[in-house]
Amino acid sequence: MAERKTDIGPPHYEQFLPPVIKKNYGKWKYHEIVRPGVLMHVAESGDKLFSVRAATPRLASTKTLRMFADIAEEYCGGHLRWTSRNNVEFLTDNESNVEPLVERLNKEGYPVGGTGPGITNIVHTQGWVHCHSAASDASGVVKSVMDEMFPYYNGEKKLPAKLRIAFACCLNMCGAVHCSDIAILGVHRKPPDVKHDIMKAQCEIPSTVAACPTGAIRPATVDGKQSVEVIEEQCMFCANCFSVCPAMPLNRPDTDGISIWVGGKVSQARSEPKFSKLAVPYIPNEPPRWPTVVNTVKKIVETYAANARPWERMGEWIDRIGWPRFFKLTGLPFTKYHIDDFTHAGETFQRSLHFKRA
Amino acid sequence: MAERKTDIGPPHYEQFLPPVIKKNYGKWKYHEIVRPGVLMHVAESGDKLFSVRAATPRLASTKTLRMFADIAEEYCGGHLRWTSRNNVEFLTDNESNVEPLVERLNKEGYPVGGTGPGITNIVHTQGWVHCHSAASDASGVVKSVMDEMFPYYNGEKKLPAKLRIAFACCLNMCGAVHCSDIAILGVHRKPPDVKHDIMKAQCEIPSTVAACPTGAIRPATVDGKQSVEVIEEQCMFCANCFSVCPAMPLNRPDTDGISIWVGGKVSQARSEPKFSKLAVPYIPNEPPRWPTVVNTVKKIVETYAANARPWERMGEWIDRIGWPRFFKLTGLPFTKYHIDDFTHAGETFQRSLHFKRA
Amino acid sequence: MATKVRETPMLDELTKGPWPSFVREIKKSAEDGKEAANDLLGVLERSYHEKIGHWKHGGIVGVMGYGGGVIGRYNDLPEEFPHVAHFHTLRVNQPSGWFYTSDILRKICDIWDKHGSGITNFHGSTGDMVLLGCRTEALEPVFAELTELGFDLGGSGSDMRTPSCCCGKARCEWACYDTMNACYDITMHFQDELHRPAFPYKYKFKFAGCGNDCVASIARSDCAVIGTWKDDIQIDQAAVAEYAKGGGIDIQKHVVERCPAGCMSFDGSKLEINNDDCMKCMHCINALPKALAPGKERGATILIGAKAPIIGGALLSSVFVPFLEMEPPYEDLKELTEAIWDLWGEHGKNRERVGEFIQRIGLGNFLEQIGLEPTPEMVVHPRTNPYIFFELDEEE
Amino acid sequence: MATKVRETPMLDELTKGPWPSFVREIKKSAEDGKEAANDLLGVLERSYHEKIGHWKHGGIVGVMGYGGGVIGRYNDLPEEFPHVAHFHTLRVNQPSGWFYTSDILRKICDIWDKHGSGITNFHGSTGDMVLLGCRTEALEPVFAELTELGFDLGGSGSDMRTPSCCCGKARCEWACYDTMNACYDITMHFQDELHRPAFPYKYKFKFAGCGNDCVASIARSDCAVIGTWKDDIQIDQAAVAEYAKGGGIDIQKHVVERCPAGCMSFDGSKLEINNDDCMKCMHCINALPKALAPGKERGATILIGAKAPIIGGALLSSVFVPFLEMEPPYEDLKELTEAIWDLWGEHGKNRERVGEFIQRIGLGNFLEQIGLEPTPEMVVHPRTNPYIFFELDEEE
Ligand code: SRM
Ligand code: SRM
Ligand code: SRM
Ligand code: SRM
Ligand code: SF4
Ligand code: SF4
Ligand code: SF4
Ligand code: SF4
Ligand code: SF4
Ligand code: SF4
Ligand code: SF4
Ligand code: SF4
Repeated sequence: MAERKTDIGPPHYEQFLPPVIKKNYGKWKYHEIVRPGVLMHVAESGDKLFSVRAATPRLASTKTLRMFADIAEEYCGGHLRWTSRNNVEFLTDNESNVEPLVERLNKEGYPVGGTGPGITNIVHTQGWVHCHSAASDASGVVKSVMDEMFPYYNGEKKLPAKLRIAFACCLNMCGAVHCSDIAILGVHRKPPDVKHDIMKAQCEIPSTVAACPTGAIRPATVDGKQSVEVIEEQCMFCANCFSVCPAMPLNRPDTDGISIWVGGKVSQARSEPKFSKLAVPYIPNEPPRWPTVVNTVKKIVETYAANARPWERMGEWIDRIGWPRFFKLTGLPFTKYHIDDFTHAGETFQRSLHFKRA
Repeated sequence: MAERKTDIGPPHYEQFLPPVIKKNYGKWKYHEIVRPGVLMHVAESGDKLFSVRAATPRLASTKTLRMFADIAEEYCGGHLRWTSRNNVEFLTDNESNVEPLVERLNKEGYPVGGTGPGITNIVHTQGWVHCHSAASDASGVVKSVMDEMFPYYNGEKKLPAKLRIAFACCLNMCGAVHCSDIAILGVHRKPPDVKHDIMKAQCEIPSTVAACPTGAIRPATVDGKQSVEVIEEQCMFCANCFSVCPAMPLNRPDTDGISIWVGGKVSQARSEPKFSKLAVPYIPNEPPRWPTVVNTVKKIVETYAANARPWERMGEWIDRIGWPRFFKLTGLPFTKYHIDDFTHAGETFQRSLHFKRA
Repeated sequence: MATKVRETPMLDELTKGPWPSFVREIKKSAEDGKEAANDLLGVLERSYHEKIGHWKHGGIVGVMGYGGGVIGRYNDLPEEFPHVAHFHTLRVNQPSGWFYTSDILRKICDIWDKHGSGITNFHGSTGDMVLLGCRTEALEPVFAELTELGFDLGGSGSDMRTPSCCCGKARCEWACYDTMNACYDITMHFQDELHRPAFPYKYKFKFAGCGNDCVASIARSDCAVIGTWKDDIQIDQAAVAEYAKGGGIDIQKHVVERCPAGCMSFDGSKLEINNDDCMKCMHCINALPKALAPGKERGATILIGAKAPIIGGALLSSVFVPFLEMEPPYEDLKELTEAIWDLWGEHGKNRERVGEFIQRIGLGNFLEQIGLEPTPEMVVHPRTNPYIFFELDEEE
Repeated sequence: MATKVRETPMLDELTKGPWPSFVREIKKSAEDGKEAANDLLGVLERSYHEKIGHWKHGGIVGVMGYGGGVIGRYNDLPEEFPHVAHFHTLRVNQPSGWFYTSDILRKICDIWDKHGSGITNFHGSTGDMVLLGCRTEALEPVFAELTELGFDLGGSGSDMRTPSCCCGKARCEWACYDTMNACYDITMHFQDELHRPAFPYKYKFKFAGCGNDCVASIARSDCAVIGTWKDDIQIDQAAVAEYAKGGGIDIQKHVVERCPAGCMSFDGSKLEINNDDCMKCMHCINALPKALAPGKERGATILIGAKAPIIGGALLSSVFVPFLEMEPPYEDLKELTEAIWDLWGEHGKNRERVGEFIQRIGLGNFLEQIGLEPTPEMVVHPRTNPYIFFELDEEE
């Protein structure tokens, strides 16, 4: 096995950088968004780099990747990259290539956009395409929402600031939705259906018991088999037990669905990073186009667009107007589910008179 | 027992109100602080009420109370009240009585002051005068601090805003010091000294065990007696066990002492009510005049006086400049004790880059 | 007058300086012939030398038929200081707003001089008039004479504690409801709960006429009733202009820019407020008392749950009723209170304050059980964690 | 090419509309003759009808000598959809900043077309290039060909996860350190920790060049390295004037008044910043990119502990080192990392993220044990509760 290579790590990035970047590495002076989806970075040397950003569904066939390779070769000396939100960017120092590149990408169905104050690609997860834990599909919801939000992607419509949407199909939150302007999150609503038959063989009982944040699981002997039981009133459907033990599935067609969260951000810009907060506890799964989710997101985005000030992220806007008014303006109902009841719940109670009129 | 009166409640307040108050009850228009310690309230009717506020040590002998009664009679038709911070106020509608009243009170050693932006009386507790739980004396510390702070009481020196000092002699915090601009708090630093002999007779073991916030107490049999033991590493000296069980005293001459907390407030004015935060974890008891406590308070007050803006309470000032600079300006050391490690500790970690230079 | 007042060299240090001295007070009573006061000086001087108190954990003493109002206290050096061997305090329910007359004050002194140490606290931290130090035998006579005079005991133990209030409408132009009346009414209405501990733990009421909260209610009472208003702040623009001319205050800098809601503007003469955004913090009104006043539709916000740190950490009260009209006989407040007491009384653990109880069972559940609708005013923000206890409809 | 692509009426609804369609992507691969892609369409269409997924809890599969990098996945309808009976993903460590060339991209496609489903994720949420769906037998050949090409697997399980970074100095004028280099260096240095799970749980690194945090590091990485500066913001006043004239932005309203520190002032032409108060939030620089730039003494703030909600609730990372120079070979960061791993590795519970571990043992204790001095920058404010675990000196 002398020839088996291991632990070589990723290739060094330098070999993939276009010459204009190698030359001006660390010496960029400023940038402009020359048109929606097109960034121009200007170096101290005066050199210019154009980045043309195009949408992808993240899930890409090799055919598409090969097509991107062709396009990069045609316009960019073979240089392209992906962004942290799964857009693809074509990189060229040749300004005259920008126009045809944009046209080509739009024509191929990977439209250009996603820069500046608007909505860029949705960070998301596997859903029914690959994960065992999913309470909803991921890609289908994302596609449905982005079709509706499209004018905010391609620059047709503007927003007061960047608006980041994220999707995760279960509470594990692989899409790390917890700090998004709008988070769409798959939720289960029934306790695990314990498979006593396979429990002993497939799971460690102590670690299954330990996995439960609320202590809802206890060891039990069922029909003579060593297994566990779930105290249903103590279960809040997090699926952490299922993560460690396949014998505790939570997925259920009729009660799984989607929750919507708003007002998170990660940048340090102006206000501190914020968690997203619950806006809608539950919407049923409505494949293939999830109309209620789409319309709810739309309603929230439009309310924000109409009311926020320039540079004000969703969470900053809500902080300014207050949650009573957010619920009033969006028409979303406030319920007991909105009130935190986990460990630090008390820290979210309004312990002052500092609330504004709805 | 027909004549034994019970449940009659307090006397109705109306019988104690001066005529000018009865007449203008609920119809006051505005007020002015006509001189330090003297409030003038003007009613819609044009009537004026003068309140002359004087210091008391709260602990009052009947002799003093009788003297106050005499003074009230002399200048105020017999009308006086106490404030929520244990000052006494003499109430008159006769402006010409104000001057002599002030003189008289100052002469008797109950100086006039405590209004407006400055330091008023210290809210405090029993200490060695009456309580079994005290880690320090109360009245002695209060007296020592107020002697030093006196110019801020009688108006000689001004502060940017009101500055409330409170003292409590143990973590029960009967002075409710937890929301004070400066809180002085008695602390124990050794675990309870379990009196196994009297345990069984004087305490309920289960409720003693349950009293411990950190679960440091467990039932144990010691020398054949049913008692409890304390896991010392888990004890943070709160004395809650002692509150429910006399067999667990914590008081110790050499290790008891005082901690200092800053930046709390209760009013809604401008910023929300705030808890006080730890400034100095421990200062030994130094009777009779507690010089280190006094000097530390003085240093904090003077730093605040020199740096805060008008209307800015201690906590608002610190919020503006940041804790790194507070520690730098006051020269107080920041230690691991300052970092919370109780239930909601994580909520106090700096989860952003939003900190200012020291 | 006969006994020699003890020598207290250490304590004497505390008779120096401008602030009135508690040592002087105790000495006054000792000089007045109060042996208990004299022994107290002795104990205290000793504590000052030894850096430790000499009081024992309280015993159960009280007056007949009452479960609270007296704190039992014994000294651990009874041979040396026999006159403070018993040294109990009585908590006497103060009049609303701590108003007295010379006459009534003297009568109280008469009682205390006759039976007690001559030492008092005006007042205790909860608000009671505290009569500090007497023997067990003195309790009943003191009580009898006090009730004769029209006074009654306050609370202690796991009962409703003595409510207290700011002076409110008696003197303050900002009182948004009648704090003194509400305090009196609630106290009278709940006499049984005040005198006979039957709760899981103590329950305190405090009444503040406005957000300045001059009785620290939000920090120190299980139920804080804080005055507020619903409509717009009243502005007298002429008086604003007066302030602007006067130069005593920089309206732009010290009022407009300090408004936490950022909802004010000032053009040099006219002050404008966007009242939709106002958070009723009182700052602008505090700063310009002659020009601004709370609105005309007044009432209070009801907040529940404050407490000192023991056991789960200190809490401030939190909003339960964003706006309540506070008119006598305060039926809504009484009903709310009873609903809270019923639930907490049944399910609260021993020594669990209502604020801790609410956190344990969840505010949402608590509201449901006492029949209050959840509203967004009750939270700073909705939950951030996705751990929702969904309750499914039957058919689901 | 021979097989007929399945009919998927429900999924076909998702080929409509302007946004690129993942269904189109799967179909492209199916049309390309990938049986797995075709079966995936079938499974998914069924899920869309039934509203439930058809994937089983993962099994342990992988490549020899590695403990991570592959997520095992089996279908629960293997008879019906045999080509996705096994459907494992490989996580391939992406190049820093996700830069590729056409050439390398095609070679990756060649490998995946040969052995896998032809379906990928560019990229996974952690940053990896994800090759989505292959049989167990394919894993070793894919791995061999990838390493031949110069690629290696990323992390999964309880190991260091694949670090990622923003494009930083490659393109961005605001990068305060070389994110791509740091990401590469750390990845290479900790290859063993990346490939062989030996921690209590996963540990993620993310490198962002400035506070804009374009890789969401503060929310999504156990160790977030966020660029910042120590000295003053660089101002080009001529460019400020240019902006003021241009009228594209109202500097007073949108810059000065939005500064969270309130430390800027603008007189219509000159912009002043009180840098002592500046909180490095980046807003003013974002708003006026031609006029302002981070200072010259650059480095990073190191924050520890972010994670998703399971189990104790989501966390953001918190400040550990307020300012660290980030020069290769990044010795300080490596030492800090090893100290953290040692302590957490020894005392962390199974499936306890480092952020939860720190909360459990206390940040003060944690710092003490890894040898870092506590500083006030690490907290929003000092503790409010008086529950201090005092440690007395011997003599006390
Ligand atoms: C390409 C990318 C980094 C990469 O290495 O991949 C990137 C690139 C830039 N970001 Fe970003 N950001 C990128 C993800 C992010 C993220 C991460 C995320 O969304 O998950 C954030 C944090 C978002 C959040 O707070 O929730 C992010 C928050 C920012 C901000 C702060 C915005 C704010 O006001 O909060 C700026 C500054 C600005 O836009 O004013 C910024 C600014 C920029 C600039 C202008 C930086 C520069 O000078 O080159 C770049 C173009 C911005 C644009 O597209 O409008 N970038 N940027 C990422 C593009 C994602 C995409 O495809 O759309
Ligand atoms: C007499 C008293 C109420 C009573 O019924 O006893 C009272 C009376 C007044 N308070 Fe107060 N406050 C009284 C305790 C309090 C307390 C409670 C406490 O300190 O424990 C507070 C909350 C303090 C805190 O936040 O920690 C309090 C916070 C205020 C404020 C808000 C100050 C701020 O900027 O935060 C104002 C408004 C102001 O001063 O601008 C205020 C204003 C007033 C006014 C001006 C109200 C009025 O128009 O009559 C009164 C005279 C103020 C002065 O002395 O400067 N009063 N005031 C209390 C006097 C205590 C004393 O002897 O010094
Ligand atoms: C007398 C007084 C202090 C004073 O000098 O003013 C006092 C004295 C005692 N308090 Fe208190 N508390 C007094 C107001 C308070 C306050 C302040 C307030 O009411 O605004 C608090 C904080 C607010 C709160 O309720 O949380 C307070 C929080 C406590 C606690 C902690 C309760 C908690 O839930 O955290 C205890 C411990 C207990 O109840 O076992 C306590 C227990 C005690 C005991 C009974 C000690 C004990 O465990 O037996 C003290 C008797 C001392 C003595 O020997 O006289 N005392 N106590 C105050 C009552 C006088 C009055 O009726 O007016
Ligand atoms: C593939 C990916 C989602 C995606 O579509 O992009 C993913 C997929 C899975 N994640 Fe994840 N996680 C992925 C990024 C994340 C992220 C985001 C990030 O890294 O920025 C998070 C949130 C951040 C964090 O680490 O806290 C995340 C938080 C989790 C968790 C919860 C961990 C926690 O401490 O709360 C689990 C549960 C677990 O570890 O048992 C989890 C578990 C899983 C498992 C392995 C499910 C399981 O329990 O076996 C998923 C396999 C799905 C599948 O069938 O392919 N995944 N996971 C992401 C990895 C791709 C890559 O390597 O680039
Ligand atoms: S969020 Fe949940 S369901 Fe979705 S990929 Fe992650 S673990 Fe799987
Ligand atoms: S789903 Fe979560 S809360 Fe419910 S039993 Fe499983 S681990 Fe516990
Ligand atoms: S604070 Fe503690 S020591 Fe002081 S009076 Fe209250 S219970 Fe007693
Ligand atoms: S002092 Fe507090 S922490 Fe220590 S044993 Fe007693 S109750 Fe527990
Ligand atoms: S709380 Fe308000 S109403 Fe009551 S005295 Fe203070 S300022 Fe006046
Ligand atoms: S009361 Fe407070 S929030 Fe309302 S306008 Fe005045 S200063 Fe602003
Ligand atoms: S994080 Fe900062 S340095 Fe990195 S790309 Fe974003 S703006 Fe540029
Ligand atoms: S970086 Fe942020 S805090 Fe600093 S001056 Fe600019 S806007 Fe203000």
